[in-house]
Amino acid sequence: MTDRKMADNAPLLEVSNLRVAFPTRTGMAEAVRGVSFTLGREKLGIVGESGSGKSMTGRSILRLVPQPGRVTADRLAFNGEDLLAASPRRMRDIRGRRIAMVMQDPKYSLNPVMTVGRQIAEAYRVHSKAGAAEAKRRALEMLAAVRIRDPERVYDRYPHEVSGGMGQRIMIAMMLIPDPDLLIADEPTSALDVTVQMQVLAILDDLCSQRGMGMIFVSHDLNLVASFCDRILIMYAGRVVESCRASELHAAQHPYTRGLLASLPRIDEPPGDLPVLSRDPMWLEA
Amino acid sequence: MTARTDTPSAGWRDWLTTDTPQSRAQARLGRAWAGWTAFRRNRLAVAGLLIVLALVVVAALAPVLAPYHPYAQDLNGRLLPPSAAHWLGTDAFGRDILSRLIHGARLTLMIVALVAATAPLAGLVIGTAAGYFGGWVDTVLMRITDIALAFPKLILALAFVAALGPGIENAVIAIAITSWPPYARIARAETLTVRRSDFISAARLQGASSLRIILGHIMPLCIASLIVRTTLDMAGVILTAAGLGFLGLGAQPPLPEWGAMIASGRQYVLEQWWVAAMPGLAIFIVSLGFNLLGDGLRDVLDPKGD
Amino acid sequence: MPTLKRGLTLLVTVAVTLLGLLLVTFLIGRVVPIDPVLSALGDRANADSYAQMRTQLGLDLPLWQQFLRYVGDVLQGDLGTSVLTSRPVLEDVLRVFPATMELATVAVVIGAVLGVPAGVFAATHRGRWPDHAIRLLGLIGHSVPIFWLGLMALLLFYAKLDWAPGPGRVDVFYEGMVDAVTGIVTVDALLAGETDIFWNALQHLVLPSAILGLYSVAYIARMTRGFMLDQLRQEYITTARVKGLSETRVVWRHALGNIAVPLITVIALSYAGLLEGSVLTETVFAWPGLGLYITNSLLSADMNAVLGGTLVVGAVFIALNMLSDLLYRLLDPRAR
Amino acid sequence: MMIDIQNLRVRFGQGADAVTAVDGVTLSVREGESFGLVGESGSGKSTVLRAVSGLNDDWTGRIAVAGTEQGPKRQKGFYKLCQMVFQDPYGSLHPRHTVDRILAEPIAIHGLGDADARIDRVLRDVGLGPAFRFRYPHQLSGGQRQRVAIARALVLEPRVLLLDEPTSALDVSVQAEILNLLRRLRAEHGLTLVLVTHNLAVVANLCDRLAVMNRGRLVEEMSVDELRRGAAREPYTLQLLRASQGYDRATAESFRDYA
Repeated sequence: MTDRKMADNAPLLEVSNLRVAFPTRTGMAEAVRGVSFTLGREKLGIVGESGSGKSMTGRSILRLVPQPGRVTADRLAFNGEDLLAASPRRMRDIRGRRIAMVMQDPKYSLNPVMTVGRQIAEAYRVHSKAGAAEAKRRALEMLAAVRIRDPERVYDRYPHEVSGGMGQRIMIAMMLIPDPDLLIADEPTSALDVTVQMQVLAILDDLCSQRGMGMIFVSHDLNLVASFCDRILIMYAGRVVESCRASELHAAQHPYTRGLLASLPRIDEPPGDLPVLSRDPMWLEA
Repeated sequence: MTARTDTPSAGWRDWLTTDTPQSRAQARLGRAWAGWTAFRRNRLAVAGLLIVLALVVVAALAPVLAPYHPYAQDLNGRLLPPSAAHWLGTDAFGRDILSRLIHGARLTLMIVALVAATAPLAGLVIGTAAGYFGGWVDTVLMRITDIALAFPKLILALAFVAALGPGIENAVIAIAITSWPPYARIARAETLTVRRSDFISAARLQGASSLRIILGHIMPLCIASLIVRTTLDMAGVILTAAGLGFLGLGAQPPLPEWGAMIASGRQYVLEQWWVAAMPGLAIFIVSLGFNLLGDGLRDVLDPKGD
Repeated sequence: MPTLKRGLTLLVTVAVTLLGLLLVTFLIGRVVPIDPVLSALGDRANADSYAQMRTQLGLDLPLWQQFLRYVGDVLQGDLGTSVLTSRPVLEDVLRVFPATMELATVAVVIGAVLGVPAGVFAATHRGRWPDHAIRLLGLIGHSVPIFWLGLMALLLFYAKLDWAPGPGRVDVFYEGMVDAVTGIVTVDALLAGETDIFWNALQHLVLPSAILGLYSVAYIARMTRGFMLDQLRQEYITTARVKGLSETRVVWRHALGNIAVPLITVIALSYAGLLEGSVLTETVFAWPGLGLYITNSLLSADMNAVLGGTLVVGAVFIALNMLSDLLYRLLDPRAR
Repeated sequence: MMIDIQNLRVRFGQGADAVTAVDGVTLSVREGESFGLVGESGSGKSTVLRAVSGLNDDWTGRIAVAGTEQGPKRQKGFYKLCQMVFQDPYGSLHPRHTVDRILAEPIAIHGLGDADARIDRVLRDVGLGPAFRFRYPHQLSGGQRQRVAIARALVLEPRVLLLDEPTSALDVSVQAEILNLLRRLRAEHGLTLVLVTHNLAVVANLCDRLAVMNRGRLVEEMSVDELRRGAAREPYTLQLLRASQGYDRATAESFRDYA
């Protein structure tokens, strides 16, 4: 904990000119085209439509881009350490222990044939020398920390036996148990109902601020990101077209961001045609 | 003008690969072309296709290609090793092994064609009906399929042949009767995955009849995996037919069936190895051809895998 | 309650399947162009004794009653008498069956021990040369006529190189020297303390079981690869990697844990397939098992023996299917 | 009344495992109205729609469409009256059929002549030119696919369009296009719309009236004006409203489960 506090003013993550490319029959296709940002101990939202490269940006930080994708960057550093140069062994140390990730749908992101308790305990044991009893104790504590009422009972459940909301809490417990510094949340609430969504976000919010974690929150939902995060990057076609403070999103400058905001229907507005986004080829370059 | 001289090929390629086809035929051909381009990149699959095509050509032109008559005996030239006159040697009756193999290709192709034309079709009808209608139709049809599937295929084929009498026709019947159940299973599984999909619901909401949905919507989606499975299975059919021939229950002498030829060479195998080895090689190559072809087709038609 | 209900469903399923098997063997027995009366009496029967025998065999009854009689007989263990050996078919089958089991068991062990790792390896190296090599080897394994391969192996390893013993379960010299306790010669030899015979029997076992196992390796490797590729695409695999698990643990613990159940089914099915594949292998290697028994009976038109053998193999098939179904329900948390 | 539903009940499964998906729902939709059915997953909103459409034939109660009482099995003519658009444009088009075939099929089933002209007209109607006619679904974007799905529903010239989360699988910019299209088509063809969604903002944009469902029951009905004013009476509706206004730490604390 003390190291962490000391490093508080240094950036947690530095990304400069990040590119992710996939070979196709006609050459390399770039999913991420030169993304740069730095992240402190804050909640950074990455917003964009499908195919904008937002998820791929999150995954490339953990070097989990599926084969045969290629990740390059001028700089991709976590706490000053070059992630692209890290050995696979070092990368495994970093994964989970320092950087964790929560994905969209717990139905798919939990191992269906292992009890949730063992999956959480496993996450703890990879990064510590703890014995089985200690790991179980910690896992039960963690389940309580994500506000699961009866941890003992849930511990022995299989993923198909829990609801979506509870599954996502379990996922959060599993990812936060090694006490990472950075959490990448990739559409963590998109598969959930709105009320459950809010409850899960509240848990994420509390745990992050308690532990002083940084968070990258990847989502397609502008309103949600604006209300949940501190800062926002807006991605279009593999690039960051605009970045702003969440509270100032309504004053966004880029026509793409403005177009997206305008095309959202609102409860408090009378029915009528919504402005349609017309895409400018220039945005691909900007 | 010069720029146009080399465009005809580029022209029809563009026509095939366009994203905006102008007619039904163009859309369909474009689709076939895309499949062929994907298939062509798998060299082993192309090799398989060539082997299967070669089998067809050899079978069609057997009398022209074979240097000797398949039944022509030469008792002075018995069990000759491979030579310029007899490329693959001669058998115990002095018959040219190459010529017999070439004529045997007709039998192999006939068996393959007959089984391929019956068993998958039966399986497709049974499987899609069971999967689409569900309920008791599914229970009854799948019970029957499971029973048939629980039988040892080869041994049941043996029992059938024993009952019907040895011979190539009965071997084909026995193989066809024992090989439909896996197709029914596959077709049913495919049907179940698409039955609840929205496009089937949409078709029902158009007022489409069950027959129209099964024939027009479900079967086309089952056919890809059935073609793959059938092609792969043809290797097994060839091996089973050869096995029956080997046991003396398939094609009867003097028919140049490859399995039976191995059986007749068996007693000489330690001295005149080629008599048994050559037909075995022929079986192996042709089965491998079907396997390679099926494996390549799977990549194109059914990328999900097994 | 649901467990009991499912158990009952399974029992009914098995019963119906067995009945179906019996119906098929029964019908095959009826269409055979051999007159069972004549084959019981010999050719010189007069009309009276013919009619008497017909009644005795129940052939004057309606077909469905004949079938019930047949089912009753089978349930009592009466599979008829073999014309060839003049012994009850069941006795014959029980005597030869252990030899087939020995062969198939060793083959399936070979298949699983080599096939599963090969399949996993191919899947984790998808699209690279180990994958292509394993895939090609698998296709080759599926393309070779097993009886021909047996012949060629005998030619090479026995006749030319003299590395392997010839056909049979033991050298002629040792035949009949140990009492058949289990009917499995290697085990019997060990039980009798005859290490020489054990080694000899083991040597005899190597070639046929390796050839039979080749087919099973190809099949198991292919299925394992397919299952594995499906799993490696899943999001929970990403989760396991995010946790910082080693690739070994991701593959062998998480992914393999999810395919264990279908894999067991595949191995059970391939075991069943090997029992049947033994028909041809046994013929080539003069292996006195059920396969050889059935083919010999076939060639002498001994229908009782053929159908009895078919019935036994079919019953073992059904038992294996049921077993893998049970295992599936026991092992997969989602099926409980 | 275009649609009149009385005491609709749908149960799935049998015996002890049975779940009541829809529990005594009564509602009606006037001709030409656009009606929203709102709820979270498992609320039974889609199940109501499937019962009305004829896709689910295992229900009790009374369903009348255009004054005609409907049984579990529908007459062929019903489908000319009432069509449906599904949520996922990737799953609702047959992957091996061209747009042409998808649109030609309903024409063939109902024996309407003049297929070419009808297909051209309906494609133009949904804002796709004739260039799209011979494409396969994989050659189309999500929004284009949803337009094709809408075209398929319109080709029979129905009076009622049932919409099952028609925009929730689409990006917001495409959602706006589809909502605008639906509004225009409704006006041009005098359609009655029933929209099932979890998104209150979409309802506010497209509908006149709405009903909120929770756990198979109808919680309350109101006009979209009332919704806009936040004039909901039931605590469940109020919670849903608050939840759709973005994240707020304090509000999240107050949420509770409604059974």
